Amino acid sequence: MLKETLGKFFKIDRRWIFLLLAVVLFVPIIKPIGLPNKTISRDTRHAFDYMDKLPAGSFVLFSLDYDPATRPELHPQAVAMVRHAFQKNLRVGVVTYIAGSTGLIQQVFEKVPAQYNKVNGTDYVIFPYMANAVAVMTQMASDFYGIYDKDQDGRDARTLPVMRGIRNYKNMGLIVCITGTSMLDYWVAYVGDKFKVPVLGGVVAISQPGYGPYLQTGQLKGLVGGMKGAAEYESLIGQPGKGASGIDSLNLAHLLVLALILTSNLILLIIKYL
Amino acid sequence: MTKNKPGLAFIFLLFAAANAFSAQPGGAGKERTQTGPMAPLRLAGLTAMDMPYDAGGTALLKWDVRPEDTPDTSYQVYVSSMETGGWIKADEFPAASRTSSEIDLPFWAWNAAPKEHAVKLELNNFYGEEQAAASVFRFKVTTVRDKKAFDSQVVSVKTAGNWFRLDRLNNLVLLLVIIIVFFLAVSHAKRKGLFIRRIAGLDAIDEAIGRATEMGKPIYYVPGIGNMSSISTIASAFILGEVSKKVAQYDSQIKVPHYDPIVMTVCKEVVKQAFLEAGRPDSYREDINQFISQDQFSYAASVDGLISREKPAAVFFMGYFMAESLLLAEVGATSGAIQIAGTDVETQLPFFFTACDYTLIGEELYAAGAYLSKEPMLLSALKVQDFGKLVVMVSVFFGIILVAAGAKFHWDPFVRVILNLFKAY
Amino acid sequence: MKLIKKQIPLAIVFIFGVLTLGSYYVPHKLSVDYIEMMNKWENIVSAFAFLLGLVSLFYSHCNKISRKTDGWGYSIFVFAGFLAMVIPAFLNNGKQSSAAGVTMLGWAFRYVYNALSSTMFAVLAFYIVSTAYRSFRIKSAQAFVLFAAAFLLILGKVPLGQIIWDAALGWTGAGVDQVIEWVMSVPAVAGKRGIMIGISIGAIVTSFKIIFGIERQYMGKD
Amino acid sequence: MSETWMIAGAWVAAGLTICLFSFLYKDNPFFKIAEHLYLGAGMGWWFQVYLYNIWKPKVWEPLMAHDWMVLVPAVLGLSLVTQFVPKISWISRYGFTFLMGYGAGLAVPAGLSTDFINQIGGTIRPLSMMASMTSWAVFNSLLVAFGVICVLFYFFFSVEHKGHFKKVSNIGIYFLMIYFGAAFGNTVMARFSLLYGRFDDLYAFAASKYLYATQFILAGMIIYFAVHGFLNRGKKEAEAAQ
Repeated sequence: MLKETLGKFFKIDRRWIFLLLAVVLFVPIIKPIGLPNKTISRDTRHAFDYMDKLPAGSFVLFSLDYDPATRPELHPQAVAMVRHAFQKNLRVGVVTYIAGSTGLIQQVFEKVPAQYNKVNGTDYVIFPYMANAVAVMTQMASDFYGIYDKDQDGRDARTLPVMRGIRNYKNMGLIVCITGTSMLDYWVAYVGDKFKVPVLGGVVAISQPGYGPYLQTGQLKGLVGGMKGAAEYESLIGQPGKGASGIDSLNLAHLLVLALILTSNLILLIIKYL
Repeated sequence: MTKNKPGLAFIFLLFAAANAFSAQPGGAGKERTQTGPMAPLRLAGLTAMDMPYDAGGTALLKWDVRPEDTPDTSYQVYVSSMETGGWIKADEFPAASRTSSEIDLPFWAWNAAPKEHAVKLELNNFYGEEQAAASVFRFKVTTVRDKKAFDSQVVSVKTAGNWFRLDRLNNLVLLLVIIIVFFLAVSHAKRKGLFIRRIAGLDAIDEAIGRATEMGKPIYYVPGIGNMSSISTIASAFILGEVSKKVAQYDSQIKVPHYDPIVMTVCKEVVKQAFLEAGRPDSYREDINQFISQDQFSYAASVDGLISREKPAAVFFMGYFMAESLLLAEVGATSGAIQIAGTDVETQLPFFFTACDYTLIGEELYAAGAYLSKEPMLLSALKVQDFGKLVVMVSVFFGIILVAAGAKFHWDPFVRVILNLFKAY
Repeated sequence: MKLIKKQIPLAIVFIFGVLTLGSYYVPHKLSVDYIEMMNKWENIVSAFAFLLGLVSLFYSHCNKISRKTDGWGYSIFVFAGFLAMVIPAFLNNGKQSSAAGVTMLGWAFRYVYNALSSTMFAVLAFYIVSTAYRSFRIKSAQAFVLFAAAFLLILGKVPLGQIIWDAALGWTGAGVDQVIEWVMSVPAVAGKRGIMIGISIGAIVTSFKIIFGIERQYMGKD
Repeated sequence: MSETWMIAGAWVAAGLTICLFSFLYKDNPFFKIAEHLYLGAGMGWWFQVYLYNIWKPKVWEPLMAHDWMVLVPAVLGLSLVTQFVPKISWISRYGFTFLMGYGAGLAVPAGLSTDFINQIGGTIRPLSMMASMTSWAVFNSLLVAFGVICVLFYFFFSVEHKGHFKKVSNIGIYFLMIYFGAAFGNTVMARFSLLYGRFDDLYAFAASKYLYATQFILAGMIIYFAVHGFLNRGKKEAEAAQ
């Protein structure tokens, strides 16, 4: 009798599993549970510390190169790091080399600056999309304005208060590249190494392990990886957001998968040996 | 294969010797004594030359390591395109760094002397690409110690594009060896009866087709999203030929949804031919091959729809797949089909492996075509592949022993030779 | 006729194959320029190959509509979808955003194409769970290894899993991320590398067959 | 882009998303509509990408500037289209052979360097640090090398896998299993993140700003399935009664 019921459970209609997963992922979006996330990985901590120690007024160049496909993981990272920069009164410049990310950058700067009373042009600036990243990166080493003479709204970049004293990489405190592509490798290889500018990275969870060597050698000062990294960074700046609710969802969903795998094996055992 | 090793090493050594000879500074670096108010500090052996093995536009500066290279000393390298003045600071580094051994080139193409500074200067960082390749550049090295700077003599060079990447010699030699083996194997291809081991999973093909015939349901053959130049697609077309031959014999139905129009035209021919060979040209229909879409996920959505509506008895996924692998395989599994997959995309293999009944892993897909058709040309190609794998296994085995021994007993040059041999430049 | 139907095409394969192959070993500017030009050409030729697909798609769905086969009504939506992307593209000259903000094309991309493709991609999350439920059953020693590796990776990726690991196996002194790193960088690398090397040899041999005109299935029958 | 367009966008996006997801429950007309729309939209998207990124800037504009070189690839490309006319379809071989030759020529040296020489090098290089390695690190490096050899042997087709050979190739399978399992587990998180992203969008569209797009569409879908299920049950019962 038990075996029969279990046998049925074994071949359970997959749609129940789908429903469970949907619920588990959706609920934390409406109501973040705040599951414990005590561990903060070393690389996120380093990234946070590096930005935290920059003197106020330093110029941070954000290269936000992610498109809607990697948005769930990278957008919360971008929001958290931009927030942190504003908290520390750093000047923020944004560039991008992925056409699809312009809309997402817009979304970041629709809300965040207002919370910190930051003004476009005075405290931050967004530059238009450029193709051919490597060429642009190399060019910026000698003259930033040779490439970016105007900001996204068509204002003369040289006269913007936020750009005061910025001519090339030497005048920048930090470069942050958040991407799901190999753009971060370019920043490290063509800019960080060559012109001795510190580089921080934000990447998707899958590509995170690949950056181990760069971190070891200090070519990357810190790395934020995946939704987990975003959640960690949010908790470091004391502003839980999409990263935190995302990691709640992921926590539960992963647990669900594990529970399912274990149940199916348990049933298998019972049917076989009892 | 082990016998070949000393031979190879010998060739490398020959080249190394020839190169060491040709890499002499020669007339490239003309030294000039500068006449000025400050007598320059002579750097012994300072030469400027064209960086070898490149497209031009990069210069190489060398000078001897000096006893004065203390940690608090640093060098600055200046470049100019003008007859006088116009100096641009190109590089700066501590005096105890940047020796020849830091330049990443193999032993047969580069003499890595630790007693010599070597600095690569990419001139197109400072000048336009055209100018960097065409004009004569002058260089000087400034030694900075205790905030005092001493200029060196000035040297000059015009860079040039080179004609051979000697550093890729190992690659070229390997290429030639494989070509020779390839032609040996192909010219012996007519010899019958080349042995191939049984490939599990292929027997399942018959079983799947048989089942489809019994149930009177169609078979789906999904060739993936590769184009005709991807190997997995070529292999898939061969397997499709064999599968459709059997389908024609059993008088079953087959459907092939396509992503790439070129693959579709090829597959049309393949299926038509198979039906002809099976003696059933009358059963061939033009709509066996069907074009779906050239957009990855809309292809997946549409094939999913087809599979879930028609509930085929068997589904084959053979070819090049990306993220849609699981989208397709899971729907096939739900609709109750026997699924046989094969792909050489290693990131997608885990999903096929878990969701399908049988999976041809990587190379097995290539071998499957040969195994099924027993065509001599395919079989002999498989032999070349086996030869290649043998080379790898033997190289790894002996490489690891030699390197470990070399490192243990500190035969550094020996270790370097082996590591250089197995490095792509 | 045989010359232009067969031999010249085979000569084209051979010449372009050998030139492209050779350019890898020649650093000279000429070779760099050659590769750049070929790259551009290849782009252009494959753009035309896309037309083949487009015509095939239209042909098959026109056929369905004109023959009124089962579900022919849905085929109309194929054309609707096509126009929904192409008309805005014409109107906006292929630009997704302008000084005034998002254009019609940008709108169509964001709310139609992107909504569809990312949803299809996201469906994978459901399937990955049901596949896991079905396939990670320990029926043999090999299946156990598969199960263990997957279980470990799934567990260790999220903070809650790390807490569970610490509670259950913390006494071993090895953190779950260390174990994962070991798995990913030692045994998994061996497995992956083996597959990759095998595949690359296969690719090289097949490429030779193409260059030397032995493999010519793609040319179709005479 | 005005407010109305934003709201319309939210309704369209939420609608299409839910229609595609409905396939998870079962095949239905809404999914079929979304599926066919997607077919068209996908091809439409790529059509305009090719048009504005290749045909216009790389073929049309150079031609207008009298750069006749682009005629070569353009003609090669056009030759492909002869596929549709069986009599002259051999012309398309010129285009195919160019693509194949170039692709094959690129693949060979790249495959040799990245997947062949570098992989061998990567396997043996760690041991060059032998003198300063811990015994654990030495063990790991040897394990990788051993695993690579076993896996390669699994793919060795020239000998029958019997006896000792069988053992070696079996060990190879274990390494493959670990890789498959680990790769599978490693991807789970990325896929969940994607789904989370879709849900997050749906949640955003559920706001009053978007006139509760998600709720209305979801409710409509549920009502459809309920009614459809109810009617079908009615039908089935009627059939059973006969």
